[in-house]
Amino acid sequence: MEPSKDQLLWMYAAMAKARHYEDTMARAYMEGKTPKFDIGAGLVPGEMHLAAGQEPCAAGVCVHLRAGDTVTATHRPHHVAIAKGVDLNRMTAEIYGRRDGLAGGRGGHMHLFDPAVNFACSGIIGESAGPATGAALAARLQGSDAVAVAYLGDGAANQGAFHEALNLASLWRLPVVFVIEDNAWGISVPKSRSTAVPDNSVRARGYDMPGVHVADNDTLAVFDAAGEAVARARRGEGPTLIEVQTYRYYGHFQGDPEVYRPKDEVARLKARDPIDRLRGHMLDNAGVTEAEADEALTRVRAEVDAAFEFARQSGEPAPEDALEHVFA
Amino acid sequence: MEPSKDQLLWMYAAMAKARHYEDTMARAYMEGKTPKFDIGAGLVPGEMHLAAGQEPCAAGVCVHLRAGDTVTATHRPHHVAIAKGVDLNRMTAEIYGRRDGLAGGRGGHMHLFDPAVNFACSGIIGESAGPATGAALAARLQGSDAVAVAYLGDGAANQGAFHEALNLASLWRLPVVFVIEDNAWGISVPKSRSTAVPDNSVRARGYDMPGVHVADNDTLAVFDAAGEAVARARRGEGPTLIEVQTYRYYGHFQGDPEVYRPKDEVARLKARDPIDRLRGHMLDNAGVTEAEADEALTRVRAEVDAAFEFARQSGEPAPEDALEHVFA
Amino acid sequence: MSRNRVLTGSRAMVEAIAQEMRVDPTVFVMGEDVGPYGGIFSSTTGLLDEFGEERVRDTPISETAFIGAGVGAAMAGMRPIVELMFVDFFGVCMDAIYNLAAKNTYFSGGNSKVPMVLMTATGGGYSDAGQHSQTLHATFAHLPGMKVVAPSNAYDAKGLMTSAIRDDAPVLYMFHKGLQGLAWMAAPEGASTEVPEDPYAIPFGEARVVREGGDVTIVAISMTVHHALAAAEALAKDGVDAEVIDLRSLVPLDREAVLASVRKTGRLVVADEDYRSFGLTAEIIASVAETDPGLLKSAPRRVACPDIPIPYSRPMERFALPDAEKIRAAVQQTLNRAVA
Amino acid sequence: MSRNRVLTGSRAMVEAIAQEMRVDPTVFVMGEDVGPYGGIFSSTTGLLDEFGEERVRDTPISETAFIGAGVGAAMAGMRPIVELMFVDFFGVCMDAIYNLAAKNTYFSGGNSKVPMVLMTATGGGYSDAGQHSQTLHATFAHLPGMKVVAPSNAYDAKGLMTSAIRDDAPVLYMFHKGLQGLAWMAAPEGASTEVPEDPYAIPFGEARVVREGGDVTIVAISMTVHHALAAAEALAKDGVDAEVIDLRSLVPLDREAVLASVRKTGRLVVADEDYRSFGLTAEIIASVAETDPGLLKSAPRRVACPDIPIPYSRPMERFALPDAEKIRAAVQQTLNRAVA
Ligand SMILES: Cc1ncc(C[n+]2csc(CCOP(=O)(O)OP(=O)(O)O)c2C)c(N)n1
Ligand SMILES: Cc1ncc(C[n+]2csc(CCOP(=O)(O)OP(=O)(O)O)c2C)c(N)n1
Ligand SMILES: [Mg+2]
Ligand SMILES: [Mg+2]
Repeated sequence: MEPSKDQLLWMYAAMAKARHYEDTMARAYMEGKTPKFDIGAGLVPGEMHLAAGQEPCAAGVCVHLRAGDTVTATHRPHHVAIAKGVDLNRMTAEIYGRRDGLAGGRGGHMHLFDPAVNFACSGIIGESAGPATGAALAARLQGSDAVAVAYLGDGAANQGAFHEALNLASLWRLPVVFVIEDNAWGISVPKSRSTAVPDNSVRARGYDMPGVHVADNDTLAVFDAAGEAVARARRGEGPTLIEVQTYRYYGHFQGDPEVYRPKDEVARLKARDPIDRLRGHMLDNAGVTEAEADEALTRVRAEVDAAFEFARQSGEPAPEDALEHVFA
Repeated sequence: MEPSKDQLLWMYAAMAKARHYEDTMARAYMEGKTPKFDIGAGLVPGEMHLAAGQEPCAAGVCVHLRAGDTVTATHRPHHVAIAKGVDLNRMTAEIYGRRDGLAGGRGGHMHLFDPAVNFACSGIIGESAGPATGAALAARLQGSDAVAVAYLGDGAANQGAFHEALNLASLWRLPVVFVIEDNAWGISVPKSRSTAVPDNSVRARGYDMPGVHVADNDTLAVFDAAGEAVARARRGEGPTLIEVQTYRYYGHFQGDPEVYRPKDEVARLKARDPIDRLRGHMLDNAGVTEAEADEALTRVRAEVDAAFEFARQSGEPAPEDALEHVFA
Repeated sequence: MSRNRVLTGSRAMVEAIAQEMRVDPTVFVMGEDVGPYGGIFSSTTGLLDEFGEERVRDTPISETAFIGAGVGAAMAGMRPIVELMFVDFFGVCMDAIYNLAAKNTYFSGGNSKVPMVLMTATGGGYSDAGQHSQTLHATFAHLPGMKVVAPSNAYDAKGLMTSAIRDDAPVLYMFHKGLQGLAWMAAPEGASTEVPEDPYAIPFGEARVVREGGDVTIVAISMTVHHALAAAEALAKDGVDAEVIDLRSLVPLDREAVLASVRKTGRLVVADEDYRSFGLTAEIIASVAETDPGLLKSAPRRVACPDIPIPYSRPMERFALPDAEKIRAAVQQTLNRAVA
Repeated sequence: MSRNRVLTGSRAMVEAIAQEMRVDPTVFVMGEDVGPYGGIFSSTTGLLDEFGEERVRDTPISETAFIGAGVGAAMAGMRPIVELMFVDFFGVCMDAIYNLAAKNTYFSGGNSKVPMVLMTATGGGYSDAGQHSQTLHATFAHLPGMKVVAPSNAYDAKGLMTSAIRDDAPVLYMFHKGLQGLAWMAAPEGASTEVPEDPYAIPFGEARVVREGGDVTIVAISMTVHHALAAAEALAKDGVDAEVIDLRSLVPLDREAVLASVRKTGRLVVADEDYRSFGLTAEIIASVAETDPGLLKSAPRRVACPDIPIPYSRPMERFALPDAEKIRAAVQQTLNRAVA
């Protein structure tokens, strides 16, 4: 499947936006937490898992989705939320723990919910799989052609929840796509020390569903595999498992001492940055001009900057508002 | 792998013993519970899952094991317990809820523990997988060549616990064998409505381990597959997954209305009874005489009858003994 | 048809489900053996015939997946009724219940809802041993974000199920096996009751005074309501007039009803089939004491399962589980021992 | 070396593990990121270097499998120490904990034992939100078959860990992140203490009076011990002399220590970071009331997390979690309100 010029530009913008978001967040997060890292201090509360480097998984899949399709993401959700079209201002305010946040500051970075675009995420490994399967079941029962996408890390592929959901989705031929973002690590544990097979896409056979492996963090290959999977799901032909070999540039969380990974790993990865590669492809092969690409870049960066400004301007929630919204 | 004459006779005896046990238990269980089935009445308390028909899975595997090897079985444990050499008197007393039971009546039919032969079982689907993996890990850490076998039903292969344990066992190359007893049903749900693949042995590939399918409840084929798997485990080469196509003659539990299964299914299965087939093979091909086979039969039946007698003679536990043995 | 039909607990809950399914196409049922079998404890009998396979779905033995899927479906506009066959199995799927179903509404600041009913069988008394006999009321009631109900009779079983289905919050519906009126399991006499045919909803958080009395308050729920009533009958013969309160739900918990009764009687026994420590019995006693320990004319008493796995053999199981005699004895203790 | 070394909570627990590993070859450690990383909350720092990969094992993110494997290994003669990274993750593996580890001894009539330590990080205070900040003391203490401990300081962290490893029963060892003395997370002053170098064991079920006083009893555990002590200091300035009790373990629970103190003071506040309802606070209050409600001169008070998921943003999280000021206010209430 070949992306159109519009699709290429859309993906480029989504990826550049996510990257700028993470880089901005990385700085914002450390404000007030240095020189000696103190997780309880600073402007942005809590833990912080950034996804810089993993943008192809987000953009290459979500380019095929509509607002009515469901996405469930992981503890590392920003790039996917951005590609799915989550309200960026309110998302950022949520991460800042502010009143105007998506949940008024109750959920935070690992709990971003935007029902307008059917986006949710969670801090529990593997927890995305069941709900996406259920959203797909709802679509079937409602007679719609909506699909659902569950994101999981490579580490999550060893959770029971993953296995159970794949079986259920295939058994019921549900319109769901499981996307594993294989960034080679689960915190400090390399994939080779957590997963008995080098490539999780082979596990698809155990559920009688197609399994696709995308190598080298290649946005176009993700586009292709996801396009096929989403189309198959929309046609009512059932689920697909896709594993994307991707990278994470930052530590597992901000403040991660990263004692476990080779010193030069990130530099090596950055030399093959997927956003640069996509830009090169657009300019060389798809008739996109430098000006068009730059325009996209400028636009999304401005959106991100505005979102951070929005968040900073938003007030703190009232303490006792903590008691609201336990029950619908 | 060809079983020796001794091994054949051993398997035949173990299977005949298990069969006589289940048939005796079926009658004993109903004493006092009829004409209108009342689960709370009668001599034998609680639920009752019988395994008549599934004997090849027990004998064909356990013939390769030693007392020091560990077996974890399911909610349908009697045939495996018998093949593993669990003390039959105390096991039966336990099922009768009596003072001389393995646990003095605290555990019952789904909770039979005999540390002398490293046997345990459980009422939770999939719960056998982790502990067997752990017993195998212990063997490795202790430098012994003991192995562990986890039994699971076909329904259990869709539990998260199954998936996680297979991955862990393969990753650490642990000496464990996973045996799925595929009796085509999980209570009332046929395998085709619970499992996305017809044959769970294909799932082994998702963990980089050998997967073996044994068709038609064939004791000799189980012997062969298990012999290979146990030997491989003892050599330190890691786990194996075996799925055995087997049958259950009784309902899921005693009292099961069996509304869900075809009326003639059991009759069809009984026509190919595995004990009869093994006997035929022994007499025809292995030089076993009718007298030898009958002698085995008589012996094991007497052992079973004695065990039931032992159980009936054993006293009820004192009520307040319930408070003992919560902590070791 | 007669308005005085007597239904079993199971028929009452099934009727509520069927009535809601008829009027609301978003309601559907899934779980293990809920289809042709009709639920191991008859919680779905007949639903498959009326509503078909799409809306009454047998699942694989994959509680994490299908409860998680229930949450996803609920957030996508459906009203799933999901069965966890025995509450004892919560251990394989608690994340989907307490971290997902129960918290997503809060995490979304009220913008997403999870209108899911999780129905599950509780209780012992028929020697099903330690992994199939638990009640676990407090295990769920302790954790925020889900409502928890436990009917003691058919009338409540229907009304609480109707409310559960219509509620926008996740509701854990705990039905005691021994109250289902199954052909193959003894049930106390009062478990089957008259049940109106028309749909009706019983609000959560409203306890019911099932027997009025002035001498002592017995707080109970689910099966222990029947033990409490039997105890009250026996006590009446001794000249003791016990008030029996059926809490009906654990979350929300009707502390006011308990307080009103204790204000009258000054004496309190709490009966619960769940484990004794860190459970409902402590919560009720603490709720009274923190209001005013002076309300209590004598030391309150708990009747609950001791802190041991539920034993298999009959004498030991009987020793462990609450019954009328234990409640009666506890009441006698509250009467004999005045506060120093 | 100095016998007056001050250690952090994390170094103290690691020291206990290392000392036991040196003398007992059956002890080994497994869990997520316990190897090169040394435990996300530094519960295993340095162990890999000393004991190597066979005895200090990083696991896949498969809590059901590796805790289940811990049980199997324990039954096969080992003494595994297994880490569940955050207690909040219990939902994916509770079956292996409460139905397997905790019950196998009983199911075997005492013939099998499960000498496994499950260590897990608890608590909030640094905005890790609703799936990473819980304490869940009562979730475990309610269920029979496991011992449950929660140290408040380094001295206890070492002594309780030593006991946990040597115990033949499964022990849930709950360490509060905020008491670990991590470089990157604030800890109260009293969390790091002097710790003897030699191995020592602290028996379970013995609460400690951390501050003597005659006016009111404050019962606390884990992090709330520090809040209680701070509250007691503040109260002292108001002329109120508070006694502070650190329970140290939930199972077994030292009810006697609480009763002895309340007999003296007549007033009771219980502080626990876990959810309010069906929790430790209720259990303690009920234990006193069922002994004799007349011991209480005023209504006892609970200070706990309200029944809401733990919120992310700082003002809301601060609102939810116990602190010294809330305990002080609760104590004042017990002093002002006499029993009617
Ligand atoms: C059930 C559960 N276990 C453990 C954790 C702790 N944890 C958070 S992120 C993480 C690593 C996840 O690895 P992976 O799935 O590969 O995602 P990545 O972080 O690499 O994006 C772990 C172990 C968790 N959140 N939930
Ligand atoms: C986690 C869990 N879920 C559900 C059950 C209820 N249950 C008991 S046996 C059974 C069917 C098991 O099927 P299978 O694994 O094929 O074993 P079989 O009974 O056929 O031997 C079910 C669903 C259980 N015991 N544990
Ligand atoms: Mg990863
Ligand atoms: Mg089966």
